[in-house]
Amino acid sequence: MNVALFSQLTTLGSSVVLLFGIVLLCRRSLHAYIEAFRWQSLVLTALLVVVGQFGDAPELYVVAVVFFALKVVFIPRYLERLAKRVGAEPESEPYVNITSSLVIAALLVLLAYAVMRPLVLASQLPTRGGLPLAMGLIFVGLFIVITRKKALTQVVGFLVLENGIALMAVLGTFGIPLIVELGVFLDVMMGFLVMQVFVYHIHGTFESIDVEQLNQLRH
Amino acid sequence: MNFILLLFPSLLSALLATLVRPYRVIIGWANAGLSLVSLGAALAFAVTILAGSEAPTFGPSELLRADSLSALLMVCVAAVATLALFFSPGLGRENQYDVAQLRRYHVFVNLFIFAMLLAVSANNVGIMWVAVEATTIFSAMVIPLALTKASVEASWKYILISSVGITLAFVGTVLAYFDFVALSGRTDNALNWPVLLSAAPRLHPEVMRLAFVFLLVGFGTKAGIAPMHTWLPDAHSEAPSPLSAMMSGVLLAVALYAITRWKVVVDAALGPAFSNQLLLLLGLFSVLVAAFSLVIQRNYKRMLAYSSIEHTGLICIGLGLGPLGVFAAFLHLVCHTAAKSMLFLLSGEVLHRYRSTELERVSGLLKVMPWTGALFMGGVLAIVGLPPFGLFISEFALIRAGFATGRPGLMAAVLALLAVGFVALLRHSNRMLYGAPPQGVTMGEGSRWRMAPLFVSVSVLVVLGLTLPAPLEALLNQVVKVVAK
Amino acid sequence: MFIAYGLGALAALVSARKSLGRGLVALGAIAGAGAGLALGATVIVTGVPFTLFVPELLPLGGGLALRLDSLGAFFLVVIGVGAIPAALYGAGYTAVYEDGRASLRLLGMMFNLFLLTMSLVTLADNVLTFLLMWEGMSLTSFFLVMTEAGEERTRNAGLWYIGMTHAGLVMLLAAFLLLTGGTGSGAFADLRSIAPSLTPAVRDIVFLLAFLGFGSKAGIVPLHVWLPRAHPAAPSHVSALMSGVMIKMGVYGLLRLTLDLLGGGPAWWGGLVLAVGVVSALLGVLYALMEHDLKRLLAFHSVENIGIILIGIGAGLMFHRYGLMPLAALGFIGGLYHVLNHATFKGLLFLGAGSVLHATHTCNMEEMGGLIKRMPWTALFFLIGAAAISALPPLNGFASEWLVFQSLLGGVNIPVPEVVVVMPVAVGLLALTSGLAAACFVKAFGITFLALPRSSEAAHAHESPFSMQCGMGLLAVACIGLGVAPFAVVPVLGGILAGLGGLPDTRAEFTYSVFLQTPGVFGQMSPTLLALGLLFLLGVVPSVMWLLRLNYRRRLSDSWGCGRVGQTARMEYTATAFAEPLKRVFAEIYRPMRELTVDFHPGSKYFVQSIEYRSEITPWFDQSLYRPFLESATFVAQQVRRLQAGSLHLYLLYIAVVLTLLLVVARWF
Amino acid sequence: MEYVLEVSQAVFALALAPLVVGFVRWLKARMQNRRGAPPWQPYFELVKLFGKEVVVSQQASWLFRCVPYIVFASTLTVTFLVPFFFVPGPLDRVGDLLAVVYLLLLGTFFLALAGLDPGTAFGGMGSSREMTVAAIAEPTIAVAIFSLALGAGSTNLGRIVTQALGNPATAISPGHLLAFAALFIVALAETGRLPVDNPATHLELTMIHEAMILEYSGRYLALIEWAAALKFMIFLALLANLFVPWGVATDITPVALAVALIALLLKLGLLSLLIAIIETRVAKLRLFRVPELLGVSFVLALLAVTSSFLLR
Repeated sequence: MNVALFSQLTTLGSSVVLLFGIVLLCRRSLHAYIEAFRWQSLVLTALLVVVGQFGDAPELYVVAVVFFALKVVFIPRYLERLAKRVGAEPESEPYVNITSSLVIAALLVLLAYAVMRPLVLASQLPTRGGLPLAMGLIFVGLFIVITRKKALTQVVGFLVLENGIALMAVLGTFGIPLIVELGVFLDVMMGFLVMQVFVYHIHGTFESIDVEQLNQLRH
Repeated sequence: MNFILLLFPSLLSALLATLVRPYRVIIGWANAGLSLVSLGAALAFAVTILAGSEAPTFGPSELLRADSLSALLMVCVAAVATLALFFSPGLGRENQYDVAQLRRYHVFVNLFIFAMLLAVSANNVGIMWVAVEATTIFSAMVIPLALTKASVEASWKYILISSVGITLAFVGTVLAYFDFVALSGRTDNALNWPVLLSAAPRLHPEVMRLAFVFLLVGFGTKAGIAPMHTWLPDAHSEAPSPLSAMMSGVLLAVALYAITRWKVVVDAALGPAFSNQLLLLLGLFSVLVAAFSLVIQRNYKRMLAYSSIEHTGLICIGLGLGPLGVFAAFLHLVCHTAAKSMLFLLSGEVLHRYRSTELERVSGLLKVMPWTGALFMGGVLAIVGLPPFGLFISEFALIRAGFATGRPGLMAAVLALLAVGFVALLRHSNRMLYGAPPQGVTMGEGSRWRMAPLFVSVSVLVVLGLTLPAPLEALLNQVVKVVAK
Repeated sequence: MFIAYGLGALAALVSARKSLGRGLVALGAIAGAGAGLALGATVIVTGVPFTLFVPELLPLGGGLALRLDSLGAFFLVVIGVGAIPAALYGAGYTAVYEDGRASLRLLGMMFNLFLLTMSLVTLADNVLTFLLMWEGMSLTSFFLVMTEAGEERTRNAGLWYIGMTHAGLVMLLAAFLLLTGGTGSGAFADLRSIAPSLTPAVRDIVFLLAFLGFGSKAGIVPLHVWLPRAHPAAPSHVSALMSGVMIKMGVYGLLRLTLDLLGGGPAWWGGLVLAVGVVSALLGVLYALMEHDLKRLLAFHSVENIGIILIGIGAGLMFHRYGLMPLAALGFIGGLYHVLNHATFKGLLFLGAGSVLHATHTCNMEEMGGLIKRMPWTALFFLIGAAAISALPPLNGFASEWLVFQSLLGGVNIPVPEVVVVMPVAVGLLALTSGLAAACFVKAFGITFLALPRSSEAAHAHESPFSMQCGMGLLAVACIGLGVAPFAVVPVLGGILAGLGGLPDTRAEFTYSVFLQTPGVFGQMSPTLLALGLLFLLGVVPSVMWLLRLNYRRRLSDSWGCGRVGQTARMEYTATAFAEPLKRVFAEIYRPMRELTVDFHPGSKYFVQSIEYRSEITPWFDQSLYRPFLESATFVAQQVRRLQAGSLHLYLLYIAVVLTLLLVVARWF
Repeated sequence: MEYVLEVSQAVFALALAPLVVGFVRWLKARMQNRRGAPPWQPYFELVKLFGKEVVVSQQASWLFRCVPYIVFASTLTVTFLVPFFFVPGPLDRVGDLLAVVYLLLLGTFFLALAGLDPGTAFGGMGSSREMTVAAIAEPTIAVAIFSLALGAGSTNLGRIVTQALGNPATAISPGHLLAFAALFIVALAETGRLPVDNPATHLELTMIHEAMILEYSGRYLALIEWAAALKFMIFLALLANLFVPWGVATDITPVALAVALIALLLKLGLLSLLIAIIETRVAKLRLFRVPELLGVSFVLALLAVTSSFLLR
């Protein structure tokens, strides 16, 4: 089996995944967010399959299936419905405007590279090239959650963050033990459900999903 | 078997609450009764540990494991859960919730308890993470029982901040696992704590450093370590009092438990210096933030929440002070659990009577509800560290550990900050307890016997303040053996 | 002792009938105090320490270790002396709370627990036991202060008190833990053995912390701010105990730690104690002079007397440093003797003030007057107390101040001149203090008890019940007894000090002779004979006059008012007016705020329509020491509050920032 | 024998006291070119007062009636402790200078109370002023004599005198001179003399001592006046014997005693002359200037004791 090709593929795939994360940054409409997220998840699924194939980790197929069902099919569709329900008003100007967001994202990726240096050195895996990108994606997801003002966009940012972790897990360790993985999926789903419940609540009580107005509790 | 007895009851009660609709009072009582079972199981674990037997494990690839540390936490969690369930709304006494809300409350509170118990009994650190994450989800469902702007805001902040934080903790887990795999291939029980621990000395130090940072920040968010504590006052002030009692009393403890677990592994990898430094730093910062946030405070539930942050900081400092400190820290944890859960339950009574969480709306508590007032006063005296309550002893031990490990400067700072918090807390509670009750507040105790369970907490505190029962001491010593070799 | 106190506390809780409960409380307290007295006395006489060790309790501190050596025994005796009359008095006094203003149960229970913990402080033999009892004492007394918590003033006072005392505890904790020097054991015996091996710097820090910590309890200037707040707020028999006995625990702690555990130190320790003592004494009496609230006045006098005690102890420490052991013993004896005396007369005065308050429902002297006719016994007892605290022979205040003076004069024997200079200044200021104290108590007694009543309450005052009179009477007798028979006390005190910090047995110096004398017979005096002489002459003069058949007719008439008849209370001198000259003399220290508003007749400025004069004195350390501190704390608090600004994004940003910072640290440092 | 002497000293002082007062008055009168009353006039006044009935304010309490005896007794007690013409008396050990100072304070204390007792404005005024003066004056006495005590190595007056007799050189040490000045000023203040108080005034607003005893009459007044005279006598004796002890008898021989007696009378006479001169020369100070004067004397005393601390 061709290791070089394997590492090529994984690096390519992870950079594409990160790319979608950054694409997210420069979009406004909620719809675009969800689309980008769906595509990202799709690529990630593919990556799972690849790794499962090359790195002879059969249980990754199972993971891939669940992942696909959850993050490519279920969650995006649900998000769309949610967006319709609460009225998908476009993301108002975020705390950091798009151009500087991109700059910051770049810096974050650099930081990720710097931070992940020892891991890359420590491992002999063919997939190690993608690890910094995964960390970068985690940082970007965090950045989105921090800077975006709509509850829904924050949810998306959070999901991107989780994708980043999934990416790191699959690249670094060819997937964590299956039972843990399943538990994680359970959490992700429940967490997502709870969050969308609260998006309803916010919309119900504040007549908007703008998080800025959640500033009554102080000190 | 014992594990089933520990975990199953809460699941069962959640199931009951789900199936029986609309909510009936009997369910509440059944849940409370069932929680006693898991308390018994937890105590049984403590006994087996003290008997000196090997830490029992359970499930495929030793999914669950109960060593001394777990046993200690199990007992705390189960005890507080029982107490909280006995004080839950919907146990006959009049309350402001409708049946649907009560049903939701009982479903998710029990799931919450289950998640906490699972977190402390999980052997696999991945499962531990999953459980901790689950606690966020379940508790977040209970906070806005009555949909108000404040409660929605609080719970949204809570769920988002905690989820983000916990996710970071997962990054840390993955990093550690990555290093383990890079070292000794992929095994199914790789994430089991003992396995990790045995492999730890050969792990890459620099990787473990990164991992620990992620884990500390992540679980620290859950534990309410400043500056990741921001969700805590909001959530505690808005949640139903039994829930705040559990969150402040044991949820923070569970998060600290997770940190401790990882600390042991990391220390095995790169020596205790690194983690101790970080813990001392963040702990001191937490104490500082909490102490000064107490000075100007208008809301008594937030006041209690900040004091929880203060004590979390103290426990972190203790964890960072070597064996003596660890002993003190866990003693402190036990005492704080007892005191704070009691205080939050009482604050629920106060809120129910005064219909306000504002400090200046509450006065003359000792006149209005003599027993509640007296207990509240006892609790406050306990958490500010006055004798004859346990926290006086544990704080003394903690400070002594600091001096013994040659950190007088740090300890001086801690003492000064504690004094600030002391005066602030007493000032506020003075205003609550004494003075003339406001108009329109019905005088007289509600039902006196409901307070009975709380006298258990008080007596525990007093006993711990005057002596240290041999079993507890033995357990704590074993914990020290586990945590700081 | 413990059982008695415990039963007393229990009785307070369960007592069905209130009067019965009060009786039981007093009984428990008296029994306990009596037992303590007996225990202390036996230890002092036999010299065999009483020890009790309970390893089960407080295992973390090395068990509950109790050991009563002669020093502790002395203070235990002081507690007994103060407690028995106070409890007796309290039995009657607490009747006023039967109207439900305060919970008699809490009061009674805390009263007994307070006495118990305070007694245990003198017995504690390891750090944790000591601190536990110390804090227990503070807490129970806090509840006693908060008895009348209905009033804002009281709550404020309670908060000041607990705040100050807790700050003190923090320092003590630090001091003791520094002293343990890393080793876990907190047993006093171990500390004794460790202390010499510590570096001088550590020893100095320990001493300073301990001095501040114990000083905050003893009420040294400027840590005394809680006294004038807490004492008026507390019930009178409690203030009698707190002021007469509890603040002495600070002195006990200071002696225990400095002399016993640390075994003395460099000269500046003594010098510092001496200087602080002098300042406290002078400022205490000066502010007392300006007080017109009887109990606040007495509280300030406690500051003064603590100062006098510290002068003696400070001198003792200095002599100790220079190896002048007999003189050192003299200084300490003076201090300890004054401890005992102050316990008696200050207790007596507070009880008297309590009776006045009980009768007139006010502590404001400007509304009193003429009480000597309505409550003769209280007046007599108060007069004795006033004379004693003014150090008038042959009462006990004189005996102890004489010893302190003598020890200061012994300062000439110190070889180092620049150290010696301290002594004469101390002598002068101490003399000044006692003079001012006399003036102050002429005011206190004269305005309160003499002349015409200034208010209807005072006019209809009534003598206090028998139990209260008994309480005062006991203390009055004690004042006289301790005054005329110092020759019986001084050698005992010498025996108590023998062996502490290498002090020799001074029984040779201080013998049981009628004449008090100082080492090297620097001064000699016999209060006994003085008292006899005074009595003799008091008898002789009238009898001679009677023998000479002098005219002994007496006519009652109105006081002379420049020919104006019909005297009213408006014509009397007020307390303010009485203190005015001294206020002018010491205006530099008081810096009084005066404002005189005169509005004239619109027609001509020779016709004054109204004159309004206000004058206030706010102690300088209140605004120059405490206010800035509190303000800065509040300022920091406001800054910290900004953290919780309410914005979710900000909160998430915190997490990100901390994460990045720690990552950078972990990666590159 | 000593005891007899001791008692005779006291009786002598008691008997002589009014004469000294009268003598000063007489000297003053002469200096002011008046004939003035004969020196023994005070005796007549005492006799007259003892003969009169007493008028007691009906606002006064029992304290008012006890005070004269207390004052007289305490002052008389002091006379037993002060060396007049013979040292060291056997009663010397009973009380040292602190005892003396505080016994005098005892008298002042009760006199001030008595001033407040009738509830008149004058009485209160007098007491307030008297206590103000005493509060600063008494410590000055103590401190001033301490400086001598340090030199003599004892605080007992008799012993001080003996020591001074032993080595007369000490009498002119700076400490002694300062102390003498201080004690002299205080003596003027304590005994109600000009420039502090005017014993001859009858304008209440300027009175200190007189205002305080305004309510007294008959035998009470007599006792108080006599006690005041005795106090004056005591201060003169202290000034005379502590600073210039020459002539004081140390052994019991008729010659020595005679010499001592004459020396004492001489010294008293000189001091009276000095006081008379001062009283005719200076005017009375404003009340609030008085503390400044006393402050000066206090500082002088402080300097005195400091110097003798250091120069010892």
